[in-house]
Amino acid sequence: MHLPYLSLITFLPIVGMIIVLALPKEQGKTMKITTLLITGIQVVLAVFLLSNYNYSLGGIYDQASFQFVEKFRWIDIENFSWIGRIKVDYFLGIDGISTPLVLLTAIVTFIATLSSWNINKSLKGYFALFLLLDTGMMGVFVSLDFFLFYIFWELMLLPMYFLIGIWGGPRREYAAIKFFLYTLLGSIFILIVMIGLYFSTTEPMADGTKAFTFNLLAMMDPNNATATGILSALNPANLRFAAYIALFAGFAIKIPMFPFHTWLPDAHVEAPTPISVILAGVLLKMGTYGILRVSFPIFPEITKQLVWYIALFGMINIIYGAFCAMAQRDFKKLIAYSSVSHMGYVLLGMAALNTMGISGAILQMFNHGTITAMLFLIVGVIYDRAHTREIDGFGGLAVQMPVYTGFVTVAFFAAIGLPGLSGFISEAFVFLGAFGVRLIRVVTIVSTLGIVLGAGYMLWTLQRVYLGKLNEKWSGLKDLNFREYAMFIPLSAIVIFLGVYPSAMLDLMNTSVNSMVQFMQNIQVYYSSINVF
Amino acid sequence: MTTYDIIFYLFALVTLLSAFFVVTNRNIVHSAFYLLFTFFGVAGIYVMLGADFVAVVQLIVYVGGILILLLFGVMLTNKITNVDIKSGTIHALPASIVLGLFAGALAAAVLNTKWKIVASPETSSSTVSLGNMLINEYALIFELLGIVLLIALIGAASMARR
Amino acid sequence: MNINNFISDLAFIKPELVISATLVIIVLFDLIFSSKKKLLPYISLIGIVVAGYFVINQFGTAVTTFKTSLKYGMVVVDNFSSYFKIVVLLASFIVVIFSMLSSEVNSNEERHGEYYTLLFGMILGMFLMSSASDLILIYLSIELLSLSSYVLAGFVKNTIRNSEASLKYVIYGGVSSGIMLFGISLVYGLTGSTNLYEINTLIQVQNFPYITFLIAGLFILVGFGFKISAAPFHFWTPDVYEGAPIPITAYLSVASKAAGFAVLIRFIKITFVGSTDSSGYWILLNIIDWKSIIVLLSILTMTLGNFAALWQDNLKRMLAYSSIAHAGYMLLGLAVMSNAGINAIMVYFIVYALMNLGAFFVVMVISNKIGSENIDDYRGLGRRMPFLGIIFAIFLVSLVGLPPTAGFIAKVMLFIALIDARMVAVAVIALLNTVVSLYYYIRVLKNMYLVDVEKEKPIIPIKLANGIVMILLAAPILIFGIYFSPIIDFAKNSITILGF
Amino acid sequence: MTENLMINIAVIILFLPFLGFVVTLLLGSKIKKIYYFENFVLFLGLAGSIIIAFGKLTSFDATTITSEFTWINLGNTPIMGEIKINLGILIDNISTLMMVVVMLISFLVHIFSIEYMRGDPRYNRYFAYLGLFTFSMSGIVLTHNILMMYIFWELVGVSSYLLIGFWFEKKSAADAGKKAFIVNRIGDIGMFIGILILFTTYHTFTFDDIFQQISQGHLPFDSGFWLTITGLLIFAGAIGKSAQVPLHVWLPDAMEGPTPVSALIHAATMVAAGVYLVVRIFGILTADAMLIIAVIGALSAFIPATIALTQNDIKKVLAYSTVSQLGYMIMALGVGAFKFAFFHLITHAFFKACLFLGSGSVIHAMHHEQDIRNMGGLRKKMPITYYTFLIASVAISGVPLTSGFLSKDGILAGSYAFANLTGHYLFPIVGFFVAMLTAFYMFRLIILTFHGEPRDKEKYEHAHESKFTMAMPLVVLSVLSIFFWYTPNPVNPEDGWVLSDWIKAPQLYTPENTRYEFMVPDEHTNVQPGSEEIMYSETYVEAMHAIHIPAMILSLLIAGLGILLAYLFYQWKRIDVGKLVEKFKGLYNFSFNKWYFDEAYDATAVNGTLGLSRLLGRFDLKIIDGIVNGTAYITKGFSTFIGKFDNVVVDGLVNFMAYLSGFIGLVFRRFQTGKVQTYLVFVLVSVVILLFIFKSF
Amino acid sequence: MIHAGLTHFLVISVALFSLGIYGVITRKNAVMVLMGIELILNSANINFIAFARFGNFGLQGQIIALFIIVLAAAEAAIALAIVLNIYKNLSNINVDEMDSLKD
Repeated sequence: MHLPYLSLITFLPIVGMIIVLALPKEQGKTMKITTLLITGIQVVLAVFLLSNYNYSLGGIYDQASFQFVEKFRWIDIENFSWIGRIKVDYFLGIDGISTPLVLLTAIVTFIATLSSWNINKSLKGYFALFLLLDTGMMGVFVSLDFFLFYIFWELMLLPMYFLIGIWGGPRREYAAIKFFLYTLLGSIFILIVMIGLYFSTTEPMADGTKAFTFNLLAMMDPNNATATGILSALNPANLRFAAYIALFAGFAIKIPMFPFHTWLPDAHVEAPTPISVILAGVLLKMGTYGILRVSFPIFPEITKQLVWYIALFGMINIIYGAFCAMAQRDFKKLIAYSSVSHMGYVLLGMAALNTMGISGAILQMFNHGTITAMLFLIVGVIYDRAHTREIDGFGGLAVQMPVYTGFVTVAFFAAIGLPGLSGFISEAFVFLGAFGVRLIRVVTIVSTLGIVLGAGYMLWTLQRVYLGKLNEKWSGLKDLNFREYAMFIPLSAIVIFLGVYPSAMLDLMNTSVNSMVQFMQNIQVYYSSINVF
Repeated sequence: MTTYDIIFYLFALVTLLSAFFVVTNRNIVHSAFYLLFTFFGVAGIYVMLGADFVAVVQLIVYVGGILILLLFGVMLTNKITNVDIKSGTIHALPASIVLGLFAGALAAAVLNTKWKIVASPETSSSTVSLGNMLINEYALIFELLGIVLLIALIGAASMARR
Repeated sequence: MNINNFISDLAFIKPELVISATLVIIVLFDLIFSSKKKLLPYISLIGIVVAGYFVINQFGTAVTTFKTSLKYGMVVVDNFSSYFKIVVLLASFIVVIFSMLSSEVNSNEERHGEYYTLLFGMILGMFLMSSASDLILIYLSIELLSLSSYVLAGFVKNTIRNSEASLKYVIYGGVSSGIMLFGISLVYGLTGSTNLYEINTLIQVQNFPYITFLIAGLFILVGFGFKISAAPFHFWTPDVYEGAPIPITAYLSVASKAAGFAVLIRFIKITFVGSTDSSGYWILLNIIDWKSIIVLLSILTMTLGNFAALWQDNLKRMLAYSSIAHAGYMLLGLAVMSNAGINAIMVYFIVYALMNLGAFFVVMVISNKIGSENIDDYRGLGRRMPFLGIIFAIFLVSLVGLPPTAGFIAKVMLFIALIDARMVAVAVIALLNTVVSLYYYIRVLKNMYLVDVEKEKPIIPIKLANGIVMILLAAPILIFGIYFSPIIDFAKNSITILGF
Repeated sequence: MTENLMINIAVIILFLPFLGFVVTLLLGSKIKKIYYFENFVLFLGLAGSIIIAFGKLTSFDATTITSEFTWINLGNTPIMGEIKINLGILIDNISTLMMVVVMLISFLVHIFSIEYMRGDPRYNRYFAYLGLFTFSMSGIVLTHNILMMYIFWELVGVSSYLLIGFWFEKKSAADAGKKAFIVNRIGDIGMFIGILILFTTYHTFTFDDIFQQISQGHLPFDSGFWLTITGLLIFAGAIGKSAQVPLHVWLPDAMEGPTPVSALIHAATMVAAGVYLVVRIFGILTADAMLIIAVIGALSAFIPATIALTQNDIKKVLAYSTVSQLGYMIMALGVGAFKFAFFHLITHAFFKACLFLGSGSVIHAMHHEQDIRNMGGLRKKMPITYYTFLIASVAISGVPLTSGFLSKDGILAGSYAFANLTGHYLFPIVGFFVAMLTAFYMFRLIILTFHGEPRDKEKYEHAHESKFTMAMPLVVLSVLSIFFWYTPNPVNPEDGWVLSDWIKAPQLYTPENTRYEFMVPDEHTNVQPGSEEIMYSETYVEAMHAIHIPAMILSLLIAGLGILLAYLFYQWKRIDVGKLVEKFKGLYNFSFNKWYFDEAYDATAVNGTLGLSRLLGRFDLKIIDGIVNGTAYITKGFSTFIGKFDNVVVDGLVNFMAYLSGFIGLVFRRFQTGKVQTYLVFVLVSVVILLFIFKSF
Repeated sequence: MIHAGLTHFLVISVALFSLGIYGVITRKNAVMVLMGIELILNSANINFIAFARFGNFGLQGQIIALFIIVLAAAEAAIALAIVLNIYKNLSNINVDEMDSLKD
């Protein structure tokens, strides 16, 4: 029996939160250091998990091949005669799909903590909420019980609302409530489907009886479907299609997928830098992660039917986001829309449903997490100094801040998928995977426009802000300080390392992705055999 | 038409007419007096239904108690010298329309229902049986009414005292 | 039945007897020791605890007593009624503590005797409501509850809004109970009985004229709807809640609603349900389509409550609408017409009692401090009262129904029941309503935290007692949010309704 | 020399410039003289590449040396089967020759830049970028698979972006860098889709594996048509990188970069990468693809040549000339003159680099004056520059005894032979005409710059011959423009070692029915299994032989005519240029304004894109974010209380929902009048309504 | 004319009920509103007694009527106390003017 590493990594921030809350108000510095320590330990734990990770185990649908599993009965109410037995498991585990994201969360949170150093308003509240948010994010990626997953999923909303709403920009109230309402709307759809699935899945108990379950893995196994469950394929009048749409919409809002994306620019623009970093770096991934972890394996037959639409929305995201980004005058809004565009690649890759596509999608999640974190930090650095984000107000900053501009160049080129940096390989994999599927080939070809559009808006921005003649107004700006180095160097290192040696990440997820693809294929055969299509 | 009927229609007429004036007369004091006739009429109807004890209680409680209370209310809330105590009405028209519908539906339903009618022997005075029931089957309610009255007493006193 | 039976039957209503006795003790104590009014709340608390002891002792019995015929009585003692009595007592206990801390109540110290007497009058009414199985007793207990609450709503009698609230309440309540009584009389006319069990047996064997029965049913529903403030019978709620003293508002919103639900559930379950199938679904007798009526009412109620709450600037009023909305959610549990649905309502009530009382308590503490319930005056309060702000946030989040608070569990249980019954569309409407509700709850937090105030004002200290009460209310919300087996278990075991 | 050793050296020389880049970049701000390290590294690179070339050409003449490692291994995947992505190095004659050219020119440019860039605030950074560029270019040359080609392809794009925009303080420079990168990317999309098709079909990126499968008849989507499309898509990458029409617009703008950079990137190496790419995939081009390639090449040869006639910026003239020459090469590939195309690539690299460096020398001397109308008479001041420039110009004009004559003549002959066999006479006509134009504008340039009287006296006074570090590369390059490096026979290159031994035409892998007839071996062809010779039909070989002499004479005449015209116009002034310009004002303007390409692009593509993005941005704000904002406005007209609304309302779909919710809330509020009797009316009405709803069960 | 039967009594009660509600809704004066409520209660009482009489349900109807009379008295007492309180505060008992609590 190993230590409960996953619980540790998930609930460590809660401990930190309690410490922060217990500290007296004046001890701002201590709070910062506490948070930094906690998130630092998280990174160490994540690396530890990574180093003890067994690359040959697949996970996905098979509990035996999940790793660091912690499972025990959390809620168990027996003899609930009319429903049977209500039980919820505390079930954590990671596989190749979640491990990269756990790592990402740890890293991005750590970096965000560093970038929180400039916050000086009600530190106590800030760091307490920050750490709570951390727990929520980590929890989503490690939980394998739908109920638990949902609790963590919702747990993030409130801290996020306050973090945007209290420490944000001028229109923060509006942005915060918009974020909150939008994402809550998304999650209620998830809730409904969750309950529907609960009633459609039974799991054999130790005593031989069968009980309804929230276990995600059990839901994936069609043998566990009940005969009359509302979302059971065996029930001729099932609502699986509608449920899939609802579930997908719930996750799509988080991604955010066109046309549910309008919360994102507002939230990003108003959020303080570290929160933007987390929002873009981690939160957006939850949507796509949810689709991969929940929608796809539980509804493989409907996924198959809707692949074209998923890819289409991916394409719209890529191109629409890029166009919108190009039209922005606000630096941060531009980056926000670039996230919309980049998340489109993830959707496209997932729609491919083959190894390369899904690997590319997961890799793109990770890479986008690091790259976009850098981009928001870049905006943050400039905003800290100049207190404006109007792109046209800048110019020639490269002369004034050469090192900073160096990192900017790395981040920007990574964002437009330059080979040698991490963004390239994930985009390439997405395209290679998606192009291999006949159905979505045309969509893929149109999507490649994103490559050039991305280069367009990124380089245009680079030029307007950093190149050209230095605006005299900014001749007093200082280059990066030590703390900012500490934020940029690790991220750049990851970006470059994964650009050169993507196998580090791909090997990690490969077995899982393969088993997922295999699983989806097998199960589609199963579903077609019971003639539900 | 029997005497029974004549008396019935008489009481019915008194009840309904006076009730009509209660709710329409602009003078509050007049209304209160019309209410007296209504209560009388209702008591008469009780008698016609063989509920003599209830009729008596009706007279004692309603006329002797409630009506007096209401008159007190009228007097206390108006200057006593003011002979012409008027009270207006509001939204009479919408109320009439709604009530027309309401009462119409109610009356139609009530009239079209086949009620359970069993020919029953004329009962003699029911007072004794009522008393028995009060301390047997309905003892609980009887006791509770005591508490209700206590509450009403305390509540009213609490509200009304200076 | 004779008087001896009556005395033996009294053994089954020990809690009610305790309440009545406490009531009398309070009256007498107030008369005799008029200078020691400070002790009244403690007497009340003792009475509540003792009554609670007897209620818990009763757990497990299932009898019908105070028989009016050979088989059935007016009072039913079963786990279901005990459960609601516990909810009522819980709320009463908290409200008594509220009252001790409320400046509104304390401003009328010379009338504390009446205050607590009437409070016990309400408790007694609610106890009988949860146990009543006879229409006459139902009517009587509702009246008992109402009469006490009319006065309490206007307790601070020299303020205009208190008086207005109580006047509106009494007129509205009088008419509603009058209509209900008329309905009862029609039922009596149709069946010749006022006992719910007997009526049920009659419905099973005879055909009754549908329209008349429907009218009677709807008339009776007016009375129940008035008590649980379900739309479209809710109109009194915002006005009275806003006008009444905060402890009373809180009490009305929780306890009186609980009792109303108890009696409504029992009325429908005993009277109109023929049998319960193996998965806990009720098979309605073919007389009135209660299911559709309740679904309609619940959707209307929650939608109205939530949407109207969007515009409220007065916190009490907002919470009034919110309580209407919650009544709508709970009605959904009834609309499912299954044991699971009732279970959900019961879980919901415990949670609702905690969170709603908590929210009102916070509003009261703030109102004591700053003398306002207006949302605009809450600006920056989060920084001035940091502890209170956090606690308030917990209550509000729980009212929205977000994890990890108990409010979420309550909602989940409700939706579990709904979806098991294939009422997906209704569930979606309810969930969309939840999203709407977020807006106005969060608006409070927005004003407390997000809005910048021009000038930082000093921190307002909170009394220790207030702090303890808040923690005691908030802690279970978080604990049950994470580990909710106990409440569900408790509700599950309490669901036995004597009868079919 | 063993294969392993060669591979090792190749890897080392590939990464040496990268090492130089990293070291110079990181230490640039600390150590002033770090650029020497970069130069030293380049010297090693040059030496290494010569060693490899020597070893390859002497010891392993006919074999191809490859070495690969698995970069990404996805193992045996469920749907796609075995997926392994290998990266590796390919050493054949072509790549070794190319390596030498790249390293040599890069080294010379480094040397040249030491003086040219002295005093620049980002001096070390400049060398670092040069190192990055050299690394990327070497990668393109040495790769054995198309994915790695694409990777380095993009890296070349970035390093050129950095170098073109090196003086980013100048807006035009920053613009030019951006333009270069984006225009290149447009081409790259095509290439990328081509790669997608190849990978989807063959599940590998390695050239050799792909070629083998094609030769076994396994075609993309099982059709020759798609093979054509694939070839053309990949060629699209070359269109971008080699600045072919219609994506040539970036190259003239790229002259904003430092002149040595222009010499390195825009003359010799980066733009040659496109041609190199086509050379690499030549074996899978079908006849249709080749025809289109030839057409694009011809257009690219012709249009810029006409533009170059009227340009006054010394570097722009050279830039258009570059495009034109690259068009030549592409056209040559399109008509099947593979060997001459690659040969021209090499010779052109040397003399064009020489020309650019020469112009750099002039510009340096004239204190960054680039307008030839302000020059003149520099011959006396800068003799070394003049003579090297002259030699290079003669070479580019195709005068005998120069390398340019050898390669160009071959191309013209090839196109002529092609025309004879297929009837496409346009290609030789364009070829000869462009040859004349080339000679004309090159001599126009020389005459205006170096001959005559100085037109800007002041600058002329300050002009001086460049220092040794700048002059030496000029000399080296000009010497390399003379024939004897390539062949002992100044009139027939085929006799030389370059064409007869070093450059081997690749095997064709395309199905025979998709080839030109003359590229299908017939019974006369000497078929040798395993031979690398292109298996042309005998007719083609005969045609080539027949055409050789006439073509040579014709090209000689034509070049002479061009030079003569230039002298008539500008040296002896027998023909008044001004009058001619007046007479053909339309044509002149057309040429002077570069056929209005930029304007057309601005008007269509750039503005279209920006406009579309603005439109979408607005769409996002107005429409998506407020589908019902509009509805809300209508609602406003109806209800009096919506004004209250308006304060709360902003935009957005969410906001619309807020609108709607608020509206519903307001409707509900209306019932809450505060009058208890009204409430009772509502209750009664509700009861009646409920009654009517449920009146039948 | 037929013998006065159940329906006759029911008609009276329905009429009385409607008049009572009419009174409650339309009268401004709070005391008048209370009078309306009394009418409603009376109408229910008539129902109970009439049903018991004609349906032969025994004396239960009369008992209920008795209870209701007592409750009516209690309610009237409390309601009047509240009205008096209002009068003390506002010197006015017009129900339609009591609308300070509203949305």
